[in-house]
Amino acid sequence: MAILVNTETRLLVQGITGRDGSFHTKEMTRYGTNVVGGVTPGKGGLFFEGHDGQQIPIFDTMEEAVRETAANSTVVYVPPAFAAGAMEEAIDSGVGLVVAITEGVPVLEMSRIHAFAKDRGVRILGPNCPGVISPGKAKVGIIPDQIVVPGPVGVISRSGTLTYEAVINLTRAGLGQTTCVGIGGDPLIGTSFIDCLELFKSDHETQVIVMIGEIGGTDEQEAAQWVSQHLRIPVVGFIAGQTAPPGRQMGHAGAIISGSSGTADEKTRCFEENGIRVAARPIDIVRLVKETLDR
Amino acid sequence: MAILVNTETRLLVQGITGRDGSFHTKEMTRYGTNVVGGVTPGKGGLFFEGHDGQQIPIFDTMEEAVRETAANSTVVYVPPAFAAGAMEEAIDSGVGLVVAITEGVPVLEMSRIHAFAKDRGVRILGPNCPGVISPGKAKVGIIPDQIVVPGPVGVISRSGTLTYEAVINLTRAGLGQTTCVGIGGDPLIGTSFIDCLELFKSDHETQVIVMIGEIGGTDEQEAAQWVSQHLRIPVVGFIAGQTAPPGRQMGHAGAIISGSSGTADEKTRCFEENGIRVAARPIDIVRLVKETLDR
Amino acid sequence: MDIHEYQAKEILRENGIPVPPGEIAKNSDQAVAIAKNYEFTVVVKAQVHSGGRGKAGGVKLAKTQDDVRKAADDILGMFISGHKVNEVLVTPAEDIDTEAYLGILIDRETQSPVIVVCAEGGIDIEEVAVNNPNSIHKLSIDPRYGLFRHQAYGLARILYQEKDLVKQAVSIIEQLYQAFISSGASMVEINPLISTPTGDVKAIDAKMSIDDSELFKHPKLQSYRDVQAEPRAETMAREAGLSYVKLDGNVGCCVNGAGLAMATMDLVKYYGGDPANFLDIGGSSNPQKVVAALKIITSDPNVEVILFNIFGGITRCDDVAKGIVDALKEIEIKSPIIIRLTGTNEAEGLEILSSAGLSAFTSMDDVVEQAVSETTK
Amino acid sequence: MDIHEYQAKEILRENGIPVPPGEIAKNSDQAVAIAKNYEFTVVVKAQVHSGGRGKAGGVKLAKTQDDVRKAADDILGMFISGHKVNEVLVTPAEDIDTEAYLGILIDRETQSPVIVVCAEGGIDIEEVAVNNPNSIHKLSIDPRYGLFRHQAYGLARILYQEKDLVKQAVSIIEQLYQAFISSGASMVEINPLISTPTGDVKAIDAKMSIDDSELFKHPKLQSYRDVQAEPRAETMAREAGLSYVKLDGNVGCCVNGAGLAMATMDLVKYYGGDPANFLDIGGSSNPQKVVAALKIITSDPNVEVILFNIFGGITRCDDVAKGIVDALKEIEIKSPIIIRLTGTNEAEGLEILSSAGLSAFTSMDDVVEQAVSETTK
Repeated sequence: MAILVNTETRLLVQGITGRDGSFHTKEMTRYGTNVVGGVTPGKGGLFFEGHDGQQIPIFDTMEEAVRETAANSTVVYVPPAFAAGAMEEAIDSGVGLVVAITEGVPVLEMSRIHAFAKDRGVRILGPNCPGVISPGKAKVGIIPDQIVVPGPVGVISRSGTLTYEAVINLTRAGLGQTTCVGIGGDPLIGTSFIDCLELFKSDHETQVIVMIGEIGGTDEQEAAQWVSQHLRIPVVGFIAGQTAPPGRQMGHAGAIISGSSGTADEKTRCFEENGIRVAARPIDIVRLVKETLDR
Repeated sequence: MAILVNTETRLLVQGITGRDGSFHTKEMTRYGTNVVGGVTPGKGGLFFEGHDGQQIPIFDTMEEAVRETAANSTVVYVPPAFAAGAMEEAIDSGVGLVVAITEGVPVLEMSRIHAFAKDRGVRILGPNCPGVISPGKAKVGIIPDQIVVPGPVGVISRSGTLTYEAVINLTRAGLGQTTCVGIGGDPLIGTSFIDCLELFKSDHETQVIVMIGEIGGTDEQEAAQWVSQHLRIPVVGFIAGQTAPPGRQMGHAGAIISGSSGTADEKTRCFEENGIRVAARPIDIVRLVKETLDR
Repeated sequence: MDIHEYQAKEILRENGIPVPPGEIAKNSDQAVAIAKNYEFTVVVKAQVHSGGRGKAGGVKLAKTQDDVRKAADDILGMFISGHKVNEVLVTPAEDIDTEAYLGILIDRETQSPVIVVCAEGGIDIEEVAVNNPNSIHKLSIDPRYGLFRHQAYGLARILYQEKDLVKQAVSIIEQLYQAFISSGASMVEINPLISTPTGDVKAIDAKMSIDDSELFKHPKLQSYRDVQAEPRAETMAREAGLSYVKLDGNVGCCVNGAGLAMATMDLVKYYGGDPANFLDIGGSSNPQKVVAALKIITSDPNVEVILFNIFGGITRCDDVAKGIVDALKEIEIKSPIIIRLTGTNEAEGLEILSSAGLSAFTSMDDVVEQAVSETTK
Repeated sequence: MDIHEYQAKEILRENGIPVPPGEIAKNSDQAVAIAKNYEFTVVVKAQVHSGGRGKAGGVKLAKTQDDVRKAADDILGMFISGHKVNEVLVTPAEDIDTEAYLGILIDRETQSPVIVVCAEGGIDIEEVAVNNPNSIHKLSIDPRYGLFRHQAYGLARILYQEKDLVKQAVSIIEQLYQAFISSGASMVEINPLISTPTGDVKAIDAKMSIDDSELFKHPKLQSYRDVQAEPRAETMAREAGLSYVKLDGNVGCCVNGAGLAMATMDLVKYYGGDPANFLDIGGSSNPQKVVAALKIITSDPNVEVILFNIFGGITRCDDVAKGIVDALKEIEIKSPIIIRLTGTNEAEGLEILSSAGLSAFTSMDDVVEQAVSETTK
């Protein structure tokens, strides 16, 4: 099993002919993800060549694409000025999962889009996220697939490369993953830590979860409380940003300490109070996962 | 039993100090309706004198009024320019039923308000309606209570005085009512014929329903189909506007024949095709109701 | 409230929609003067609140100044579906490649604005709806979110294939939605929306109705009301706060409540008569409203009998009775007045009537039957 | 992007909110000239992106022209929380009856704008939040509907009892919400919102931040950026498309990805070092970005060692390696460069480095430990 994406995933790529979209569509098809179509307004009727000469039909609109391909998921690679419109179109099209890679979507637009997605019962992952990979099944987004292998660890993270760092260490130690999810570094994201924890809760193959947080907001704190109340699967944590100064945005739009709230110390303490062991260094995640699995 | 309002109704009056609001609050309290408070911004803390010296507290906001009185219903008498705001406030306040008497609320505003009410699970009756009366239990709105008596007939109508005409004939013939509902003459109303039919369906005291429609729209046609598919209680119908010319608005904002659609002939035919006997004159409603009850 | 083509075009223009230039003339001299500003051919178009202007001869092409003068003389003063033409719009003729239809109205079922597009334009959309319903596409707009860009794009692609035309149509659809919302419209349509051989998309004809309940917010739109084009009785009714629609019969009707007023007309017909009008004096009547109502009813020369059907609720019977008595003092009424008065303050009302030598029925059927019997048929 | 008080006030003014007049001076002559237009007393206020201006001596009352000159001379050029004051706002002093707080920000939990009001204003709202949390009222606004009138009224009544003040506050709350949305703000606050003895409600001080992602829509707001007030390295970083935050340590960090960059800083600390900066070269790096990053890092005189931690994904290791080699040709770098390079095109990257006589680690812990060991501590 796995969460969010698997062999049933029928994926569309919004912005398939763009620089990022075309590169990663090739990568996703190479990994075996079932990319059933792409959307670029004005290029409907053409085909995109995926891995090994696979011909992927391009559509002008999401509506046509979903009608013709019975897609159930989409990934958005379009530039920030058009990403909000692409997400709205995706939500309106009938797919159940919208993975938004784009960084720099205005927060006020995301506020309306998240409300729209909730109205329609559509899940958004991101924006400003690396996507999700279920090793051996499907990859949606930009997570390098060379660093993952199937196994019992679920990974949830707000960042991209830090996740890769954690995952490659797990993989090298022989600890494969059910699914690795990057939930995104923006202040308003569609799928929270708790949402992912709930999904992992019903995934019988996931035996331990790694939760990688960072400064800013209270998503980690709420997740920690949820873990202690609702989850039997053990969780190992890591928080980035111990050395970040307050009031400054650390790259991610959401990574900012406001007043005394959202510090790494607060989050670490909250993890520990709720039974989540916290790694001091990324490399220590491996040891904690191993110890947990050995128990 | 009864629908929409009864002895459990705890009513607020929005615009209680206005000309219409004050007059009808006196009338409603005289009839025994449980008016628990009124709302007029800027007059909070004062009291309104209802029937027989009853002191009704006035509040500045619906939020306070609901908090202090545990009201479950409200009736809106405020002028058209402020009625939309009053309905929004009502929907946001936690009451379950909003009866909107005001005529002349902009249709575009009602479009948003109906969406808001659906989001919050609040029922709006109206706008531009005479309200609802459950004889012997409660009266909310402006229907003259002298013309009703308790009994087995449910009445649903798009108009005001035509309803009174029908009801007084029933009462004179000894045919009392469970509840009489005026759903309103506007094109966009919160509670449709079907909504009322569904409520009557679960009301074990209602043995026959009188449905009084008029030209414009297709609410009557949909109701007729619903009756034949879902309702065992017999229905007697009347349609006003046989002589109305197409394309002209007949008083009610919603009473207009557009193209070939919404004529009285079409509605009458649709009633009859779905087993609803249609009275040629208002007075004939009585005979049809009697025959139905006698069967 | 319906507004004229040139007024609707003004609103479209303000919202950025490409509309050819044009000005209004009230006589042929003005029309010629306006036409001089444009390259010929120009079009002279009757400005009336009615469809079918073309078929009625209210739209003429003019290739010369003489043509313009003749067209204006022909059209001004003519009647189209009972509406007198007081003004013509003079506007350059356009080269047309394709004609489409684009409209927005309020849909009762979805309780939302609905955008309607059809690649066949320039003809009556109601006819298309009958003959080729599948060519008409409707999209309901969620009032909580407004029109999304992808929705405008999807609609534009129904109208056009060519990328540049689609792009223009997307803007026009978004601008028309904006015009609809910001004007408090109940209906707007562009028919035809044309594309030209040079690849421009433009609105060549436009119709718009404003929700009467929105007018208080829009003083400028209020000034768009064409009182001259409106029957005098309807102007009087509106100013008195009454709902009035003139019909062709001889039984003048004065009723409180729209539903009861329609049912009264129907009952006149049932008893073999013919209603002269719909008239609703509204809920909170006062004697002056009744006086105004009687003035309006009696201004119709066809009226042979005046029928009151009053069911007092908010309306008080004594107010109505007082209004009738006052009116009889103010205006000379030759037709018999047949009255039904029941409900709130019925006794007081009957007392007032009888002091003035009048009487009243209490049953609706009785009063209507009596009124019909007073007519010559 | 933070904007200055006077810029925020300009936006409030455009949205109809009452704001006292005021102009900007860059020297004391200008300040005196401006002050002559107002009745004394006036206020001279430092314009810097920092709170606590009052406590730092950046806000002074002036009763005479000499006072103004002295105040401007004192304030211009001073540093407040590390920000140099280049401009002062000269504005009339107001008689104050009450002071309140009114702000809007984006709430992560409800994913909506939240309006915050507090009847205690004029002081640090964070302090109030700690000392008297119950006095702070928050209301989440559903982005689908925007701010309802009754919500504005409910908030206004928390601030004022008197009917006329409530009415003014309702307008100001609605206008502030409008300003927030139409400017693409992430935060706006009026503190204090005052009422005067003559019964007027006014915004006396204002703060506003614009969402960087909205700036492309608002060319006017882009021009509000105060490059002079910004450390030169941050301007360079922004222009090169990099995220950079200067810190106080001596280990210069260059990382791809914000999370990994923070984790790298933390690991420097873990191994006993002190990071000199946060720097994220972003996802789609090209060699030129790496060159720019090295220029920025080396512009900090505290830097003793430069640490690269690159995990190739979208970022390709060969691009980064090429950037490092290019930079070494362009600029003179005295500090040792310690590199970790792994992931996409790792082999190619290592090849480029070794051709230039450089080497790289593959483990994050190794590289950080090595970098820290190169510093003097």
